Amino acid sequence: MYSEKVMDHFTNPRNVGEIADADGIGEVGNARCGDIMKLWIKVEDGIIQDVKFKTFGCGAAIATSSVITEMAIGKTLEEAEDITNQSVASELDGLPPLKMHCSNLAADALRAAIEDYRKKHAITA
Amino acid sequence: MYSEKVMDHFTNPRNVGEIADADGIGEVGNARCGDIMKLWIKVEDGIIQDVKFKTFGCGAAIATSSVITEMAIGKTLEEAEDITNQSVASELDGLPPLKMHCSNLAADALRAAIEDYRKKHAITA
Amino acid sequence: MSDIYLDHAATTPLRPEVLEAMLPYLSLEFGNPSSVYGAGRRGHQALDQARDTVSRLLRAKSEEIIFTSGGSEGANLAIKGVAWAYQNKGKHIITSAIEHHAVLDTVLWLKQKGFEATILPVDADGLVSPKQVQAALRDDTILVSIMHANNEVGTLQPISEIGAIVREHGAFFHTDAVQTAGILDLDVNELNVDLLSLSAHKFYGPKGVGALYVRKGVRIDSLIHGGAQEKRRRAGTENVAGIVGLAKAFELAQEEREEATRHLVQLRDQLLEGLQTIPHTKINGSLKQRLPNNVNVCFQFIEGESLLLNLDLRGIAASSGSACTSGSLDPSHVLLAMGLSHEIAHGSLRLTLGRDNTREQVNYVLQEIPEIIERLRAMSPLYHA
Amino acid sequence: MSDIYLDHAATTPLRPEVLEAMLPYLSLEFGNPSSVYGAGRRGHQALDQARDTVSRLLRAKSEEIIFTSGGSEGANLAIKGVAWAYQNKGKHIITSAIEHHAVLDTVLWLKQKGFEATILPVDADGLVSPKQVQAALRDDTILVSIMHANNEVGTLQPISEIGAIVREHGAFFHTDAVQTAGILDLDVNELNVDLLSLSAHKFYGPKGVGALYVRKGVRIDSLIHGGAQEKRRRAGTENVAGIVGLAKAFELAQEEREEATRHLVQLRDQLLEGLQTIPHTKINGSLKQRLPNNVNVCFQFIEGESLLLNLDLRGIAASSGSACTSGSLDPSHVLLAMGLSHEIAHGSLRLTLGRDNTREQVNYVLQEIPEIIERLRAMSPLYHA
Ligand SMILES: Cc1ncc(COP(=O)(O)O)c(C=O)c1O
Ligand SMILES: Cc1ncc(COP(=O)(O)O)c(C=O)c1O
Repeated sequence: MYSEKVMDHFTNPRNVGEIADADGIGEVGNARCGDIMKLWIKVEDGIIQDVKFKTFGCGAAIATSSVITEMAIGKTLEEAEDITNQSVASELDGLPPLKMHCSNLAADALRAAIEDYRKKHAITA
Repeated sequence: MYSEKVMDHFTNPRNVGEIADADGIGEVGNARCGDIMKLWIKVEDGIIQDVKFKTFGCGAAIATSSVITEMAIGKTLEEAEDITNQSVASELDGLPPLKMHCSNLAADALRAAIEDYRKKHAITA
Repeated sequence: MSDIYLDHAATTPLRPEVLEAMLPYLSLEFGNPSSVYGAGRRGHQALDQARDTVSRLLRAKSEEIIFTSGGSEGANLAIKGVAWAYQNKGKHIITSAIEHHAVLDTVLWLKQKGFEATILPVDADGLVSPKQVQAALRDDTILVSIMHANNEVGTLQPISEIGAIVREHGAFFHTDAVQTAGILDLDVNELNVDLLSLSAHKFYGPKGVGALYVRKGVRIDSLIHGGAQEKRRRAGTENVAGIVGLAKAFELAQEEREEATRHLVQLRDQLLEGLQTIPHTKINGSLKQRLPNNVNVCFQFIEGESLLLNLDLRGIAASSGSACTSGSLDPSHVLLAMGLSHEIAHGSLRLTLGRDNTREQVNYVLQEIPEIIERLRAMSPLYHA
Repeated sequence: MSDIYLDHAATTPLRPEVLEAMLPYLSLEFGNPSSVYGAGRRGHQALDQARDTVSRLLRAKSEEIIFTSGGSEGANLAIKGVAWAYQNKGKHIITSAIEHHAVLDTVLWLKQKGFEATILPVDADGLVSPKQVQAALRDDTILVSIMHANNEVGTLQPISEIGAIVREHGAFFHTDAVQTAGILDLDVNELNVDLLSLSAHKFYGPKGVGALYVRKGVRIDSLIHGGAQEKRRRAGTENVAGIVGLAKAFELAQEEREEATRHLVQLRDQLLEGLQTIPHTKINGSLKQRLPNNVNVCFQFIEGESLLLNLDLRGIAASSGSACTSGSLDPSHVLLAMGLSHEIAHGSLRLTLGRDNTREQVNYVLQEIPEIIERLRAMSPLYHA
């Protein structure tokens, strides 16, 4: 069902946890639907220095959360905002069709975190 | 499907043929339904001396025709008239349910032959 | 001579290679394909692979294949499925008088439920005419169902031509290809069909499994409701071993098709020739538009079942359109639709060849049949030599 | 430790003895049971024998058994069959909110077709109340369908009691016994049922074959129309090997039932006890009215599929009512009907035991699960330790 990459990120998720003094926090999904992703980012000079996540959800939800932390670290905010749910799925060598809709929210969570950062730091794009 | 007795009578039918100077002839069924039995009887002193048959029909039709010739020979006309389709089937150790209705006509053929005999010889029962 | 099986249109033996392909799914690989763990995923992969194979052979897409429990379910799902899904568009269905009961009885059932049906006649050769299909199409016609090859007399219908007419009109077209799958090359695009049903046990696969092709964009109502299997179009835990067997058998049949056809045609023509020398004998069904493996004849003055029993006693397995083998009072509705009288239709014999039949077997059969016919005719009150 | 299979409610491995009984019908004995010749007659005999076995085990008559392609077809045939056959008598059907989709979706489909349905709720234990059935019965109620045991939470419904009420009222009663056949002793008279469906692959038989009991005198419309098989109630060339396998598996299950139950109950109770020591854990379903082999728990703050994947990685095959395993957005309709919140229902785990499971396996599982739960909770934004 899942690609090797998905299973790798699912079994060894990167950057699990919280950032105590995060610059931005994003949360998407809800428990009713079975998926919640929460992302913490650390930003310096417009560049994402660190990302951590916590996820309640299925294998795809956990793997997409994990992989987006790797994708985002080192990117500018603008570059990070260009990451789509589709590109997250591609990075994982694809997701099962059913999962494309319901559990592929990591890019949304990242954008929510960046938005939170911008709000807090009053920088407009 | 068929009992051993049915198969015996089907493979070695007794008394196939016609009786040139028959005392009575009975015919039942029709080709439309796929079964025709024709029975010739020879009667002497109210006793059936000989029976011969020709049958167009399935295995059950042929076997019932054959066995009734054996059942009838040596019987009085009254005894022969008492033979029922049911008793013919029993004599053959039974017939498949479907065949009980459509191909179990030998007793009718025998009665038709006896009736024909009585008509020709103007004897009332 | 050991047993000679000449009833391949009824069913075929499972090929050992097919059984071998099935066995893993009848032992260690027993997982439910809907499950997420390893055993389930492997079952799912086996289904995917089987679906790919079947769709490739039919020149279809894999999501256009629904696995069923056989040809009857396939026809029921196709016809009721389209009827219920499109009842708001129209309620008229067209089929032919010589369809298998899986189609005919389904259409008659829908009639009870408020649908309308036109049952097209066939000519003396057993052929449906595309012109008659054209003439029968109405504004409210939603579905036409015409079989690819008839199971009794082996006639091949002009499916591609009929399909073009039906498509032009904007209705859907189903063909019951149970008798052609594994024998002819089936290309759903060349055939111009929207739905096509087949059954594994007719081409050396297992009994109780079939497939229905449904062209993308054609909606069907489920026949078996429940779980989400087969993209919600056919519920029930999948018969994984059976489906794997179906695909394997279909693939083997396609690979060997050309050689098999040559073999079958040769034996068929040998049979046809030999049987025609028996007096009062009639060959049924078009000699041109015909399955390579079908012979169907009527012997006057005798009844089919007693002929079959005699053949069986001599080790020959065959079939008949006799009423007595069907449990009804009427003989084959196919022979009657072709204009044969009841009397003659009762005496029909169907011999259908397969890959293991040999020239020697056909010789033996051609030697036994005339003897049996003679014996039965001598016993028949209808025959006056 | 090698793989541990704890998903016997989903499907079971085919027993080698069952495969052995099937093999002749997957090789030399391939005849079509409708044929008159030897191979066909032997196929027919095999069917007769299987029918006798199944009817004997259910305390039914052999003509009351219809072989199907599985539990889903059985439920569809039972419910649609009675609905269409008795629609002139009434159009009301009663069922419960925790039925398998094969029942629920069938009833919902009939609603679209003009029937009416009452879907009874269940209590927090997952039980249907006979009183509520009584209250729901109407003059035009033709059918009640309540499952014998629920496939997710393993609750046993008071079938016999409900059956008596339904019979008294003059309606028919179907029970989906897919989860109890082969585990409990089924006596159609004690159960007061008119129709009962079961599926072979749930009791170590093959996939794609089932049986439906229909009490003498109860009419049903066919679901699959066509040939005269199964006394005209289910068309299609019979899956002889599958049917033989079903009967063999059912017979073995019955023979070994008492011993198997003891074994299952012991392991089940060991699991229940062990899992209850994990904090924030809820056992689902009545502990008293329960299948001997079912354990169903919810672990708060985690989602079921990720739990299953982790179990799979450690060689444990299990199942969940998680939405993500069903392809819908909502978790198990059964858990929701029992009053659980969406959040909690997403984290459910079903462990269903079988004959080959051991105490050692259960020990291993009880050692692994807490670790996984802890790991996933540490990753969960909902959990605050
Ligand atoms: C309670 C219940 N009913 C019906 C079914 C359907 O059975 P099958 O998958 O054999 O069609 C199942 C199993 O999937 C079940 O657990
Ligand atoms: C033309 C045709 N259609 C449908 C069927 C039904 O197929 P099955 O017996 O696999 O259900 C058959 C064979 O019995 C057939 O010959």
